[in-house]
Amino acid sequence: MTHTVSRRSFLKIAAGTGVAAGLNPTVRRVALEPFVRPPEEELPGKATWYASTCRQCPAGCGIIVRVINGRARKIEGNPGHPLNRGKLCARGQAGLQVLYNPDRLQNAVRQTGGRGSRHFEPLQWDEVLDQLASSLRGVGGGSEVAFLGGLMPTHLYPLVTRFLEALGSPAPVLFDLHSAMEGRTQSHDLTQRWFGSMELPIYDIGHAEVIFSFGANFLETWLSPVSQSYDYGTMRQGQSGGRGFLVQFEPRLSGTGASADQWVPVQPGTQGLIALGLGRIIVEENLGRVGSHREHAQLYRDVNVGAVADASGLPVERLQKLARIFADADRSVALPGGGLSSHTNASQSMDAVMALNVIMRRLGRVGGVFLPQQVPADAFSAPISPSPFRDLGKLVQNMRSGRVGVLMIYGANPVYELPRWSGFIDALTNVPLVVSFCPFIDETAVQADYVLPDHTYLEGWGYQVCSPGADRPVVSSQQPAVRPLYDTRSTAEVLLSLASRLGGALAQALPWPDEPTYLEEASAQLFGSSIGVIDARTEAGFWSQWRQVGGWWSAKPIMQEPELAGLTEGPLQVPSASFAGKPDQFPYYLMPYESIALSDGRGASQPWLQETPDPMTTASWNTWVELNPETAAHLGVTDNDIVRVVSPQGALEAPVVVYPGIRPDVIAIPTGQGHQDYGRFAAARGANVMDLISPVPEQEVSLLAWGATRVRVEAVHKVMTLARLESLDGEGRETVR
Amino acid sequence: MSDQPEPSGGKPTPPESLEPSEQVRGRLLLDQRTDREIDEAVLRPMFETGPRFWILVGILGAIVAWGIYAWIYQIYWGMGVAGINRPVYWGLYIATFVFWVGISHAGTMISAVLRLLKADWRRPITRGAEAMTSFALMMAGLYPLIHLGRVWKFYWMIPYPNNRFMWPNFQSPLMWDMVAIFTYLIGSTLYLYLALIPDMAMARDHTDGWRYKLYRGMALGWRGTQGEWHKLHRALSIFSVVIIPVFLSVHSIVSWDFAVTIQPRWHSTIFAPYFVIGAVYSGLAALAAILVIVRRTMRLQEFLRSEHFDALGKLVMVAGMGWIYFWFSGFIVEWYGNDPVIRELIHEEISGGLAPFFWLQMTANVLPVLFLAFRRIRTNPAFLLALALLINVGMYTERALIVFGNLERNYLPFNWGTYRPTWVEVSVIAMTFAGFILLYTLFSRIVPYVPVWEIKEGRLRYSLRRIGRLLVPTAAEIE
Amino acid sequence: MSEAGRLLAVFRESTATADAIDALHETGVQDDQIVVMTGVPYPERAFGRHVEWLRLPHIVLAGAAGGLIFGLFLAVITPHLYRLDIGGHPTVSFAPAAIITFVFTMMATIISTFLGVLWEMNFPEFGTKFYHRLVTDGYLAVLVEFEAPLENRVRLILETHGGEHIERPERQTL
Amino acid sequence: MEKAVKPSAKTQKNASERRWGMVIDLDRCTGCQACVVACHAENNVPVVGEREAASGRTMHWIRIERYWEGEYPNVKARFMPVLCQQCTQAPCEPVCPVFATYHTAEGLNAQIYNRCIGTRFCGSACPYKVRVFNWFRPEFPEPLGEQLNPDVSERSRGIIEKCSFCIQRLRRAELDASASGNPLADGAVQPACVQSCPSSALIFGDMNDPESHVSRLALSHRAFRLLDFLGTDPAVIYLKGGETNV
Amino acid sequence: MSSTGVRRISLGRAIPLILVGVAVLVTAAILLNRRVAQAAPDQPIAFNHRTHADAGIQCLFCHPNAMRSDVAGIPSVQRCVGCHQTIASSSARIKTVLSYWERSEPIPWAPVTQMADFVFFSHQPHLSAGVNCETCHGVVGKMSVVRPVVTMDMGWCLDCHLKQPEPKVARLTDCLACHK
Repeated sequence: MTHTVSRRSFLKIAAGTGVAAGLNPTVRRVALEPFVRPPEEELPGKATWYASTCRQCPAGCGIIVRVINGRARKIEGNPGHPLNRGKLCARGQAGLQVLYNPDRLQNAVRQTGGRGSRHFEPLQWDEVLDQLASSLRGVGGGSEVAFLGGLMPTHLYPLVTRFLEALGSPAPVLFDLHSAMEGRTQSHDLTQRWFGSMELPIYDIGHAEVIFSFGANFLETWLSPVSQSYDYGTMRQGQSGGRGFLVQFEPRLSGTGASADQWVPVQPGTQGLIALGLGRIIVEENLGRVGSHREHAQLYRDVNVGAVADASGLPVERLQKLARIFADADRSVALPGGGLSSHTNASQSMDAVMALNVIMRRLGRVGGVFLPQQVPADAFSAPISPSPFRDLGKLVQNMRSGRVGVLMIYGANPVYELPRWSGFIDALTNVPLVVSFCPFIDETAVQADYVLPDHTYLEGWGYQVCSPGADRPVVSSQQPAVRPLYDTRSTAEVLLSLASRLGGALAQALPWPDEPTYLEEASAQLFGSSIGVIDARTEAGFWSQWRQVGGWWSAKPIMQEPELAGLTEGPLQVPSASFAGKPDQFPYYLMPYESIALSDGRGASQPWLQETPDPMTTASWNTWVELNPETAAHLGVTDNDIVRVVSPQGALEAPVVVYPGIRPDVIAIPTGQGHQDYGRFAAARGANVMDLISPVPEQEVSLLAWGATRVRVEAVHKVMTLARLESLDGEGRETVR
Repeated sequence: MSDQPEPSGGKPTPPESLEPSEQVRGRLLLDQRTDREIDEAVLRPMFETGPRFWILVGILGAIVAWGIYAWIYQIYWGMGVAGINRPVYWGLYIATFVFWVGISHAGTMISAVLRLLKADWRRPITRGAEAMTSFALMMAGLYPLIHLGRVWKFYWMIPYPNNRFMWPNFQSPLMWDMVAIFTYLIGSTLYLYLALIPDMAMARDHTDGWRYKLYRGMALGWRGTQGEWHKLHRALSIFSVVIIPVFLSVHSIVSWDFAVTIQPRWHSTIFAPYFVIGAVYSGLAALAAILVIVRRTMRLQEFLRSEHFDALGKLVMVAGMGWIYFWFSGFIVEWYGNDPVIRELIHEEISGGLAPFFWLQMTANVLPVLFLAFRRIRTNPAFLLALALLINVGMYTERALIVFGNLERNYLPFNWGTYRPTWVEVSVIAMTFAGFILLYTLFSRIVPYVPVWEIKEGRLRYSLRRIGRLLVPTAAEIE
Repeated sequence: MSEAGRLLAVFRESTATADAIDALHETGVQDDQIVVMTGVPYPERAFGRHVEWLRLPHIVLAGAAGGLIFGLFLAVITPHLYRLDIGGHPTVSFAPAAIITFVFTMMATIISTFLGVLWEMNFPEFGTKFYHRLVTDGYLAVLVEFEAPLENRVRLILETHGGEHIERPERQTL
Repeated sequence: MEKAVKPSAKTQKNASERRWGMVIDLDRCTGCQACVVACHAENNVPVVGEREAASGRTMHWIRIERYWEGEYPNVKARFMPVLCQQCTQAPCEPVCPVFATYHTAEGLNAQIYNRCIGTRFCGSACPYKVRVFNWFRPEFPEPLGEQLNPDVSERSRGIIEKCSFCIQRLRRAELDASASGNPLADGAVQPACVQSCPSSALIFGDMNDPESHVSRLALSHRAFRLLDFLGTDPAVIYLKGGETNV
Repeated sequence: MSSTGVRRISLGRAIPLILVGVAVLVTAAILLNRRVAQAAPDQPIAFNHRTHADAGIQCLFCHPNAMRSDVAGIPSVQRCVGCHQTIASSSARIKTVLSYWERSEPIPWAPVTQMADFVFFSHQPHLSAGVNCETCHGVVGKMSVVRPVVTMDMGWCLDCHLKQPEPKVARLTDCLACHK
């Protein structure tokens, strides 16, 4: 209890701090309007709630943070927020452990003793910025500044682009594993191809009667899981028209598949084909109550159901049944999920799936497909799409050729997330100056010269344009719930002060004195918008409500009906996906999947998420290899036996989880573990599945086909007890209940 | 007879060739020996402690010390250093606790019950039995403390007026447990001591130095006046009546620790008698083993004779039969009822992970009963020792299986578990075994192991009467 | 009886002892002036003496009653002192109360028996007392107390009945 | 605390008559573990680390049990969140020697942490195995200690703990309600798990109020209670999955 | 053994007496161990409550949160400076206070009364129930150095809770009323 007492006495002091510090300007920003109560002196011992935005994934859920005596104690969903409607996922809850993580960087550091030496010496911000400024002055002519971003907040993106433009450098390259695995880029391209818009489509899961999900784990990590889960709940029990029906097409039974009414274990890479087949059947037999399908006939001109059946391993009858299920429903929708993006035929597969929505005339219909309404202000208009993979390749080439003078890395961890063959690490050696903005020492920061730790999102400013949005345009505002714990500085501030240091075009491009001013200006663009929930008489009032309510959104639901732009004529076809590795050497398909707790590895630093059991395997704290019982028996291994998984690219060892819900020819490995750095909870734990991923056959395909690798599995005759919540004891286990 | 070390011990001579008087005198110690000789025969081994004795004491002491270290280690770091987990919240600690309480049951069984029944063969072995009871209970009494998560809060279980206004929950079997065991410990110890007073006086009159001081203190000034004898007798007979219900209740209550829960296979009405009979079984066996060893090490062959082992063996056999009967009647009901969880539990025992323990338990508890049916085996110390130890191994395994074996399965298969004891548990348990032996050894060197006055009383009560060619003993009704 | 005389004789055999005691009675020595010490429990009637009446049973009963009351207090009263509902059980229910009362009754009975008998025997009583070590070796010691003039007759009686080491008893520290 | 209330017979009655209960709609539950982390955050539940977790010593107050049905390819997985069922006839309560666990007037199965002496008897008696034990000192490497909720005490080693229906929230809500004078509205107070559940599979409320959401859902034909045959009379009611709600 | 042997005062007879004695002692000890006040903690500035109280300042002026919050709270530096910018600003102590203010640093006051971590306590209901500060904190206005006057143990809390009107007692004596 002594620990506790000390904590409490500290709080008393902290309480004093809050008030005493109420003078100096930097903190004025932190003397915040509470979420519920009118602005007044914060009561020691009474909780105050601050509205902000979750940054654990790009969805941008609204959160409220419970603050007592200047310390954040709990994160909850913002009940007023139209996206997550008061709900929050596991990762969102764990945000506190990003803020209070014991392994956070406490100030700006320079890596003395060379990259990878892990010798960091603290620096004063001024000297860092000066040094950085001087090296930026050197940029130009032959060399350029490159900016690699991951999950980049929408408020930061414009600053960065302006910054780079002013420096005459190419636009930032956005890559992070999470976006890659949920197929964000492909989804953007998809809407581009079909509806000529860069927005992400909104699938009205909540009101759908039948949902065909092609590799879309929309209850776990895909796009906006919380709002989708909320709608799922409505779809199940909330509808007057009875209970919705969900069919999941994927080689491995995901958590979403577990919630589905039917799981169709498809051959990897054939989901698109199946979609084609279903479409063909629907058109051919003119199923459904949507009138004639004649106009769509040409879409499926050269589709042969029999061939589809052979390729996908689904009998024609099954296909016909499914087609009926889909077509006979009044409100059916097909989701082109992230699973599709893992294969070389991603775009075509997604087209095929979207085509199902088109032929069933589900565009802009309740329980169908929508496009989000634009936020009526250009600051918030253009959604950010992660760059195609080839841009990353180009960046790597530039780095290797020495064109990149300064590389800035924000919100991405390429060293960990990119497969070896991408050559990112060796290319780094040719970059004179590498700067990371990571609040932690992650694998990339270890390869950087400077680490300028950003605030964690509970200490920082910002906003996020939710994309895919809810049933209405949403901008979710982010404000500090607590004063920064350490001497960190937000990347935006860094860019701004760099700009003022360098002066000239840059200073004009980024004129704002500090980040909040920038945001205040941006938000002001929405002031006076007729459709918004906020009605304020003054801009100041708007600004404060913007933070109290947690952002801006329209009072009533507004969504666009997508209009078909192209692709409606001309036959669809899905080439068969190609895989790296010869089937005779590498008999199994490798299926990496995104861990619901650790997502692409960002969660690994948070003990709560580490201890959270995986919903399907109930395993935690490590990496595992999922094998179909048949496969396991064939390999002579069982639960907790360690196996060696070998791909043309590399190998890893991990314990087996015998998993009934996976095709015998597929093995699945979750992402998120296998960090070398990134703090005590993440480092030296499990293995990184990305080490196995092979280069996609066609290099020009604009995606990382993370599911296009074949592997072989060898027993190594070692055993480890994988930490599983579920008990493995007793033969009678399944029968007893 | 003292020149012939083992008068008629291991190898009984066939009755027809037997010279009646000798045989009978021998059994009833009626042979012509002065009381002094008897005194000395009893006292001598107490004084002669060779190096081997001290080596033994040293080893036992070391084990105890290590065990205490392990216990402190556990208190400091938390129960986690033991192998228990969820759902197996109770492990070997509780099992050993039950085992020790079981062992303690032989003492009163022998002294009280047989005293009431006036079974005269009991006389030489009562004290050994009672001492065993007390020491076993002391060891058992440690376990409620050892397995406590916050042992420093133990006093919250003691009913006393306090400023929290809180009293313990007397509906909790653990409270019944605590008071019952405490009662039994007090009872058996006082009982032991009361019967000890005259012999302390005897020892007092034969010794000097620190022993004299000790015995003088413990004799409380006993002179052996008739009034003293009279009162002592009365007190002892009251004791032996009172302590029997206590000794029955104690193990029933221990069994209810388990039976009152709704854990499958624990929630059983037969547990109380099943535990009691098991306790008597293991206790008597333990007593037999101890007697064999003591008889050998302390050269008490002339007091602890084959006929004692014969009688004891019979008792053990009967108890064993009882145990088998109760185990079976419990088992058949559970097996027939075919409740899924119980089915799984039984399957787990008979052919699952616990099978080795289960079969060890069955063989170790059933086989001895068969062997003990033969007088030759009963009366052969070596055999008897082996069987007795086997029985106790069996009974210990049985306790263990009942405690953690059943906890490993429950109604929600998701939460089944397995249990592996750690070095801490093993050390602490070893501590109690070593501690028991240590206490017992020291006791046997300080206190006359054979209750001399009872033997003398026996000699007083008995005379020989000739019936035809036979000399038969006749008991005089002197009380 | 300030000028009282005392003699202690040691006998080998019980019958002789009995005779001697009878003879002493005839000479007018009160029964309570004779103490017989033995290393073996002889019934008092063996020497034709009246059996002492014991308070022990009453003490035991009293103890038992006390234990019963204490047990009842714990099992029936204390739950009401801070009433807490547990698992839908009544505050006081028969079975647990029965167990607690029973155990405490037993505990009290046992303790009171022990204390009672000590009290009856007036134990522990250290210090010096008339005693003879031969008692332990199976002899029967008879300690007689009498008015001084009777001394010779008493001595005679003891001798005639085969008493040995007849002498004025010396106190021994016990 | 109630002393503070402006005397109002109404709140008194409500308080005594209230019976907190939870409904878990298995058809909505997606097994996403949001409730688990929410509970950790709200109740200062310690994290035990890989080694302890591997030996069955995780301390989740609410866990999501996953049961397989059938064989590949017709295999189904069912999720079932299990937390303390707050039994009316709780088997864990009478066995505690020191009254560390008992039943409140509002039907909560209360656990008083610092009264617990760690006999683990309740753990053995609980058929749902929802009681967890502090095997070691909980560790919160600084500044992780800052995340702890001051309304919930930090448990030391050797203590049993379990779901409390977020008693600190209920208490707080009642205090505020009574301070402001108007009674608690249905759904106004929720445990952390219920509050976070993205698919609204968990619903919390007063079972004795026939109008409350929970008591209306409890009437559903899909309703069942876990291990009902044991007669523990839980306050947690499950709604069977895979069926339409009528 | 009527008349022989020496009659000496014997333990046997003493035992009941001893038992009674022990019982008495135990209860006495239990009753006595309550209500032991602790010493005053060292404060960074020798703050004198009496002078402030004599100046007619109410408790709630500096500890206003007691009415609204769980904790009465230690007044902010602002609160001190509010008056002391003008009043007695010359004295050495006040100077130290002001120096904290200039450094905009909190004054590390040592809390005098600490509730144990396992206790849920809120000032607000107690005050609105009409309990006044002195009941628990003693007559602070008469202390120049504040020290805790009662050991706040469970018995002490219950004493008061049990005295409340009948309908409330049940809830006030519920463990969860105070334990968290």
